[in-house]
Amino acid sequence: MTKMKLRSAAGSCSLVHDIFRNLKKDCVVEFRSRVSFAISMAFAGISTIAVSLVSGGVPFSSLVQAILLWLILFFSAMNGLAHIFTREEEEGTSLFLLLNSNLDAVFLGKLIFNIVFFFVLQVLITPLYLFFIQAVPARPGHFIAAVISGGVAISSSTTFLGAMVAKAGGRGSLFTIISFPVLLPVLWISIAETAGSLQSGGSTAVGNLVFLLAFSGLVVAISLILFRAVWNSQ
Amino acid sequence: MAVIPVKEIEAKSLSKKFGRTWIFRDLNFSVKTGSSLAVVGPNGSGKSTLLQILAGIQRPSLGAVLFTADGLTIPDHEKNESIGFISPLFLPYRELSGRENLEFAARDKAGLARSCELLDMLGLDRHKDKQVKSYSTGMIQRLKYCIALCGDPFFLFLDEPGSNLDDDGREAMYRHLVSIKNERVLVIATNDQNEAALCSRELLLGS
Amino acid sequence: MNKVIASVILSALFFFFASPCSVNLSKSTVYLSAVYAQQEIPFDNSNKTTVQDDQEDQSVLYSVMAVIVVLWLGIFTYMVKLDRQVKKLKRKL
Amino acid sequence: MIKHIVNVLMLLTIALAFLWVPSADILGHSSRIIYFHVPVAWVSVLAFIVSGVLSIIYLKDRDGKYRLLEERAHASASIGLAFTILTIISGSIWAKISWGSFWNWDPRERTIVVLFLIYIAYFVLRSALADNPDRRKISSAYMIFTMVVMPLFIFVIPRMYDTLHPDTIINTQRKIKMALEMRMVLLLGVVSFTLLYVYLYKISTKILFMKKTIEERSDE
Repeated sequence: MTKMKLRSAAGSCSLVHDIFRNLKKDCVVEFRSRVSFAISMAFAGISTIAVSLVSGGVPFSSLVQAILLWLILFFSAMNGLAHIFTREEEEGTSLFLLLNSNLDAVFLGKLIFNIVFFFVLQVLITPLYLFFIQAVPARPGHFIAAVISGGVAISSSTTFLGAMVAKAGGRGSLFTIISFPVLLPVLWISIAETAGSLQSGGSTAVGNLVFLLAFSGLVVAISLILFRAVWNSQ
Repeated sequence: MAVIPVKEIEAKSLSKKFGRTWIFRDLNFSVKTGSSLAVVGPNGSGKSTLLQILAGIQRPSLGAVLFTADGLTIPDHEKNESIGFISPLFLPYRELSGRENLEFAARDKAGLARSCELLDMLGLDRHKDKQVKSYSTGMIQRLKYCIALCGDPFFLFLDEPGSNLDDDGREAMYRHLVSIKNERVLVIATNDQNEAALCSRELLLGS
Repeated sequence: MNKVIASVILSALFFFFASPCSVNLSKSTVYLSAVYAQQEIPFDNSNKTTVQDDQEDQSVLYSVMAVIVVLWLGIFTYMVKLDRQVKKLKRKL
Repeated sequence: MIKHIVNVLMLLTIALAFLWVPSADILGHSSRIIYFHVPVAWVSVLAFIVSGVLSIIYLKDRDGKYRLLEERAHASASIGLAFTILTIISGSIWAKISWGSFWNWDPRERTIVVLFLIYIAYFVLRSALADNPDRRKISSAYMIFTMVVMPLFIFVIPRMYDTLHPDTIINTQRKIKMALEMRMVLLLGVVSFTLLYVYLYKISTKILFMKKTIEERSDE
């Protein structure tokens, strides 16, 4: 009995080609239907402004600043990062995707899209946040490194979970419920690092940053292995 | 290719059940190059499911599907590239235009050129660069036909290809199908009699 | 099946209520009689015979026991849930 | 057979924990909780590992050599959830006794809460997938995903916030310096609770197989 091998294009060079094909398609589709992009950005912006409005300019400690920043980023991620997969299920194009490119290319294309999307979101939100809480990080380099590595960790682990949520009917809250336990340590570490960078004393704990990137690497590896089980129909 | 290899798809005691009810059991048939099979039967008899299993999208509960070229089993990635599939569940991207959908589906330039040509033949040349959002269902069906054929597939699994097409669209599609079916393996699932008449053999499901 | 659960839990609970009244007593017979002796307040200090933990506060022991009883009640309810499922299915079989 | 071993061992643990073992120097009698609290925590982690391994086997063997693997992983997960809840409750009561506050987020409590959240997420996902034919594959994929990510937490959490958070009174390593007897009784406790887990697991599997036979019988 021939083992029912799943759909995979030949050779690695065409894998890269496949990934770009998927990435280009995703970018064009997301760019054309800018609704979801706008909603995520608006959500992040509004929660930033809400935080500073509610706090009324009262200065809080660097730890609290870091906590609030990462909560805003976490919930904006929960709002926007599953869309790339749930759109495929909602519009019924997942079968088209399944037939035309191999699963790894599909996943990697969407992973890159999510990382870039979240990076853009961070680039827009973090300065706004710093402006609103009038905080200037003591060590900007460390601060930026912490924010970026935390963002990469969040977006790379939630991509795979987005695929699961898409198959499960794509209700937003389900995405938050299943990705929170996985992201908890990422949030702890990013908050600790960002707080460290906001304060004047303290040193850059490179170990934490390395952990965040190693975490993303591990999570991407696991997701690639398990993606077959999730995305391929029964 | 001067000599066309005899490719064949063979279903061995295929059976499928959803939850606890058996959709079909112990289907055994094989379709060689040049011959074609029409899968007919009442609604809900598992025609679409059978086609998805043949196309490798779904896994059968029991039995297997063998793809052979001159008796040798075709490796999977090669097999995946040589399958064309149409089904009501299969939708192109609405934000992309007809041509962009084909660009995504075609693996190489030649495939893209061939399918654009086919698109013009089916009367979609004026709408090629408009977003699929603005297409009618008939136009989407023609685009789906071009997408299925853009990789020059050897195995064609068409689930109600002629659905919501108007007369000349249907007529153009059938004419093209007849012209290409003798060097390909063709399986059509349909309720429409003259579509079934295109094929040399018939398989009744859900009896 | 359910008589097994009952036996495990009962014996466990029995040991609980007996043991805290006389920690570190070597012979079990002595504390068994101690248990029967106090009818109205099972845990008063009067029967404390061990020297080693006289300054030990009795309340700590109760809370230790409380924790373990909570554990056991949790396990017991889970077992009863399983047991009821088994019974329901047995009837159907 | 396991029933009897479990009964005997459990009674032995209770007896020894109360009658024979010397109380720890700092904690006094409240240290006796260790012989029950730690095994329960261990069982909740064990149940998590077992359901992860079962999910891996389920995904590997696509031609269905074993039956009801994913359901067994689900059953093991429900036992794990029950024990995690018990660990949290007994842990917080113990914390109340020895540290005066019900919950102060020391590293072990965080690990257990993360495990608890993972169980909740697993069950929510599994119920959300109710009518999806790929339900079993997706929920086992989630279980494997979290099982691989979980060990990272255990290394990460103790190092967390140490720069900004005062350390708790007793040291945060899992094992307090323990005399030989204490370690033996703890081991006995772990063994008896593991056997209790195996016993519960066997019952749940029996239930699953019974349900299956009833289902099949009602089909014909």
